[in-house]
Amino acid sequence: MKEVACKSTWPHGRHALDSLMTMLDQIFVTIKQWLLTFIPENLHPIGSALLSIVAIISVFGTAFALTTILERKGLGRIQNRYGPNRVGPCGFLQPIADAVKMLTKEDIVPYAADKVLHYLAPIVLTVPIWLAFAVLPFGRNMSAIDLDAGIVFFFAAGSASELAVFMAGWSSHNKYSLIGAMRGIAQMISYEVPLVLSTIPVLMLSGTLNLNEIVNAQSGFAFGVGKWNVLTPWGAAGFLLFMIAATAESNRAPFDLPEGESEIIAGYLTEYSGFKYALFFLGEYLGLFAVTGLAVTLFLGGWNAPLAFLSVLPSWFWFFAKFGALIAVFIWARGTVPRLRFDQLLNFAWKFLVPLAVVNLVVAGIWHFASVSWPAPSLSRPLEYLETVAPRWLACAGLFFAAYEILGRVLSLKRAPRTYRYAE
Amino acid sequence: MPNKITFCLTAIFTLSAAVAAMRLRNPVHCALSAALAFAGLAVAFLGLDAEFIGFAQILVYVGAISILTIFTVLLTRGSEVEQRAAIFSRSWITGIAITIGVTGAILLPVFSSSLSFKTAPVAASAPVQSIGNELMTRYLLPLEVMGLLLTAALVGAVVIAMSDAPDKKRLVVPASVGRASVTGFSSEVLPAKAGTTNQRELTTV
Amino acid sequence: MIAPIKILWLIPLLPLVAAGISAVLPRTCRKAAASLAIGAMAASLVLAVIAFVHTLPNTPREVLNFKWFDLGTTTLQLGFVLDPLTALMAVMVTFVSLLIFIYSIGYMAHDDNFARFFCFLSLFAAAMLGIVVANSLLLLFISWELVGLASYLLIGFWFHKPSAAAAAKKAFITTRIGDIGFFLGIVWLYSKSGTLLFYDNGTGCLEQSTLNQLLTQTALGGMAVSTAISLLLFCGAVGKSGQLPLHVWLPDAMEGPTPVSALIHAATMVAAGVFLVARVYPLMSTGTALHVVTWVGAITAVFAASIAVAQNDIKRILAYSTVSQLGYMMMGLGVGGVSVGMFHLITHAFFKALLFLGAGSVIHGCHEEQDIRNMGGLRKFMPVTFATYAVGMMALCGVPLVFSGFWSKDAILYAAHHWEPSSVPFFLGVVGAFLTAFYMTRQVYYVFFKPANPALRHPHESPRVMTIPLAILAVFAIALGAIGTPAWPWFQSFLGGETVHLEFAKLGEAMGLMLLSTVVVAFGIGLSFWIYRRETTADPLEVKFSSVYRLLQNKFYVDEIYEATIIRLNAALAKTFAWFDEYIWGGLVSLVSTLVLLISNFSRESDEKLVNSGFDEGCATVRDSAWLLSKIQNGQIQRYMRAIGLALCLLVIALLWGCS
Amino acid sequence: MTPLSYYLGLSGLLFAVGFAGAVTRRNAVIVLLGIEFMLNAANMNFIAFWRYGVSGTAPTGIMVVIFSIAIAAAEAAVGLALIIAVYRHRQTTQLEQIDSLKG
Repeated sequence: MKEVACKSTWPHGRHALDSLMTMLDQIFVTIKQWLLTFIPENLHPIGSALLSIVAIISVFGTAFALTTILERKGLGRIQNRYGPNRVGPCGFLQPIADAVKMLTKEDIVPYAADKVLHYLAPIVLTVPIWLAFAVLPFGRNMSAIDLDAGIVFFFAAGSASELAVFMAGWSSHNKYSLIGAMRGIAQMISYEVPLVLSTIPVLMLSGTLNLNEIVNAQSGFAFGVGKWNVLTPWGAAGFLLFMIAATAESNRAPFDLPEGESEIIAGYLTEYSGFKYALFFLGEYLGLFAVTGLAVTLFLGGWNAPLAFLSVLPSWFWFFAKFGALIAVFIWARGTVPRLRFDQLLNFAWKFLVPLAVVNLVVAGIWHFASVSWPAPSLSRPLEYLETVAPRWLACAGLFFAAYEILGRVLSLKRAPRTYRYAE
Repeated sequence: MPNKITFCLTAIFTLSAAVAAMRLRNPVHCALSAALAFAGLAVAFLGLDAEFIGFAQILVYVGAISILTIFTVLLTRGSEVEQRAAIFSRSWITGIAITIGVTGAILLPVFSSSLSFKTAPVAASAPVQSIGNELMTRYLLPLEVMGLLLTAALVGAVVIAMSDAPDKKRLVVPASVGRASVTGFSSEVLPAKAGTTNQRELTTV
Repeated sequence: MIAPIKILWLIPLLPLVAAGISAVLPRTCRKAAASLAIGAMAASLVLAVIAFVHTLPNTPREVLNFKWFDLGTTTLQLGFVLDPLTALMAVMVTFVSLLIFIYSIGYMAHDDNFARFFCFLSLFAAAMLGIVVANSLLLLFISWELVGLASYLLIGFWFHKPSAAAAAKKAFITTRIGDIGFFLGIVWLYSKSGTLLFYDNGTGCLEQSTLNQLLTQTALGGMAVSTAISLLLFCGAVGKSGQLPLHVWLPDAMEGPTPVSALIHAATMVAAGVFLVARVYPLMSTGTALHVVTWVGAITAVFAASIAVAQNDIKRILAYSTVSQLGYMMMGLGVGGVSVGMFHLITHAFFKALLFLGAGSVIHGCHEEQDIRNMGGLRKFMPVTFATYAVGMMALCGVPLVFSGFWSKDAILYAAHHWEPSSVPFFLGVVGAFLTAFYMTRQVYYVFFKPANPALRHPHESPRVMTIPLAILAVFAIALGAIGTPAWPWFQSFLGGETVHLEFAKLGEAMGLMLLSTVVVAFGIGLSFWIYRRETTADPLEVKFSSVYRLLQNKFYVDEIYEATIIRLNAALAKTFAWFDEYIWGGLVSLVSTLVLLISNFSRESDEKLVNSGFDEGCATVRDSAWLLSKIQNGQIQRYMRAIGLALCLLVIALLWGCS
Repeated sequence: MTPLSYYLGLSGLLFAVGFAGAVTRRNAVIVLLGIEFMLNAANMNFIAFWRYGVSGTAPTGIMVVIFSIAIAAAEAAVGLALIIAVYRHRQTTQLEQIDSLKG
């Protein structure tokens, strides 16, 4: 992964431990530099790109395999059963067995299908998703490309998946596939709006679209706690909105209607099998990973350590720790929350998330102007710092919470609380 | 030289996708090839150092307009393939003739001008920061007008496309697809139901 | 740390926002409305306390002025001021309001319009706080009128009761009469001084340069302009604070819910008039306007106290007592300056709020019974209410040493005793003190001591949410006296901006007067107990002095006099004008309209017969030619497009040809 | 370095393709697509002229294209909504059958 000039913010070592940790922190960058010395100078850009691609594909491919097994085991625990435990130690080689099964299965294409599109759909889904990883900063000086409009690139790369879903559903020439695809597209379009809107406060407050700079804006510590966006009222609200919209964007429970097994068999995947099915599976997980990585970058401080004294650990460790924690949250939610009905799903997006995200924009604006008008004094005077920051905090949080209350009440208007009747 | 090669590849890709979009007989295929053409154009924009526009092009055209087009095709039963018989009609021939005229009218001035063999200045870039600054200062009024226009278009599109019977509560896009299938179901289910009720009536009589 | 003056505007704004939000809440959001109002009030209280603490070490007066809008070359400025007077009032208003809000949860628990009530209460508190923090007569006037509006809404809260609706109207119109004077005063002041800001770095209308300028000019009759303006401003205070002759609305305002009576008509709103006089005191004290204030206050004190002796409605007695006490405050301002009047205002606010809330508790416990003759023996049924009510009663009567009312009333009497121009106000004050003790004892005896009325079914103690505010207020009714004793006049010196010393010698100076007032109070209470000790249904005074009693019971027939003179005159005038409107002006209008109708008829005839036929011919020709043109438009959109393409080709060819 | 004429040629050809589609196809949706191509060709010109123009720093052409893309989005939304509305009334999207405005 490429170094972004040498503007490391690491405090250069006073102790041997510090320099060791610096080395550990930059180990991947160093390895890449070293590898590049083996190829001629004029091929460096291509070589660098190839190395980044190989690294990303191997890391996230492994993460995919690991996540499938962990998800199955986690769901099993939640549902009070064991989950896969036969292949390998504790069943941890299950992904390999799965892969072998998927690759050796017969690839069936329906007679009435639009053959070309049916073939292209899984590719169109999987390939652009890989692109999205290119702009994510995985650690200090570790992002494949340092784009000025990084986040726009990210969303642009993600927008191809809707077309892929449509291609899969329509080309299968199957009623369930088409319904699943239509559901999927409607859901993705609807939730793309809150997803993007909830990121805008971050862009507003850090004044850049560059993901590396967004992470830099979150570096530093106040009272020993990282200055993450999620620790501000607009950031916390935006994070929640983002996570909800991200769940829906990646078609995961409780928003997994496009593939709702109990209703439409498997949605747009109905007519797929074998390797193509595996590709779809991979594409969906990669989408989840990408959006999770973005959440970490935008709200959870990217590769910054949570507490000041923990910043001795390497930056990439922190990125992947947060990443793993968020993935765990997704698995947990999948095992816990029941599926929505479709009209509820769309109402929730348009009547609740979108207005709330707009309110959050206003909140972020107020926060910005408050911090410009009443700048916080230095941290060395904690009481005065609290005195100026607390009112701003309360006002912003209060505004968002009021909007949340009102919108929530409006959304559940004319709905009596659910009553249950039991057999007597 | 590599620049030219990249450009030519992009151009050929874009143009062939565009021709396909205009000539394929199945409208769904047309829309998908159009998406390809739009993506190719975005690559051309990137080649012109217009990073932001390239990504915005993909976001808007591939991510939104193509999808919208496909939805419309499906909602209007447009996915039925056009019959070939009508292609070489009189209007088609006049259309193509006029198109050739228009092409000539555009390309003739382009290639006859001395300006067109100019090469680009070395340093030209529009960082996102400067685009943002311009939008908030010099182009503030257009931006506001654009916001108004988009809002009006949003409301207008919803109002136009809304069903005529507002008492039937249903969603604009996906539910109508769902409804088509539901009516399909009910047409199969209904006769059986009618049969059973008739039987019951007969027995009571 | 943000300076308190910078956040002063938040004090009125928070309740205003709460009112705004609860105005749009649905009626069922009772908890939300109440918690919103109380939360906003509590936040205001915190801010007020911060401001108060800030002013404690005699910090100089701070102002924050800002431009409202430009009108041609004149700039209208509004502003906020932070001085001891503001801080004190703000704390008092927010604190009493908070307690009353809490109390209202219990009192209004069964009302359908609970949310609306809290919306109005918040609006009222916001307006009142606006008066308190204003540094501009204009801002003060705006808030003043908002207070009037809020009180109108709250008095008429149970608008389905005709008497409540009438009382609301009466209150609104009566205070408006005073406000006309107030407004004229503002306009005059603005035209003379060119500013409505109180304090503005030496150029405000209460500062020396402006006052000197006002003093040198004379209005009609040789009166200084400043005196005339002061008197006009005092008109407003008379209306709002229920002074003679505009006191008539205050007793009727008791038709509103009892927390409203406590909040508006005892503790805060009626104090607005007194506060106004205190605020513009520098202007008032330049001329002889204070004499008028003193006399009006003194006469009102005795007048209202004597009416209270013969009333039977528990809240009405308190209402007249309020009028009387307001008279005291005015007298205190007139004879002794800001600190004397304000001290009584503060102490009175607490014990009168206590009495009203106690009365509310009694009414609540007796199932909406308000006539004291129908009560009795409640001492046993409502011990907490009785204890707190007794504290309030003794504070109001001025029972010596322990209770706050004693010290504040004594300060007024002391000042009146030393007033140069006349000694009559002092004697009026003493008579008032005696009457106060008398009627309060009568009321307490009737309500709590007399044998229980068998018609009264199951009187009960009020819920905790109502009794706790009572207890808190009772504590303050006692404790507040300690800060303004002659020996340690902290309060007075705080308002004056001086430091305070403990001097017991001062106590000796006032000793004679204190003894006198103690005797008077003791006499009043004793006499009252002696008269009412017998258990008769009829009032002994009514039997003995029936004509005087009837005169008092009918409030000196003031309402009737107004009815016979002003209102009847008004009605007659209105009738005359209505007649003029209907016959003279109406006749003219219908004459003109008939003429216009005639002309237009003629015009229509000529149009139809002459002009139209010519047009029809022309139109037919145009239509025929248009039919030919319309053939080009065949609705085939792609043909249009082809035409455009062709046109483009032709254009380019023409251009190239032209260039070469 | 690619000369300006390459980009102008691409844009001209794209315009021509879009125009041909808009003039010859019967399906309203595809006509709309053709119009989108024409718009895109114009965008291409703007960007090319900006890139090859005198002032490489002021993002003038980019601004126009940003607004143009926004307008295109609005146009597509309203146009497709109109097609749906027309389809609902006349059960067709064939343009030659939609001619109620003929004189």
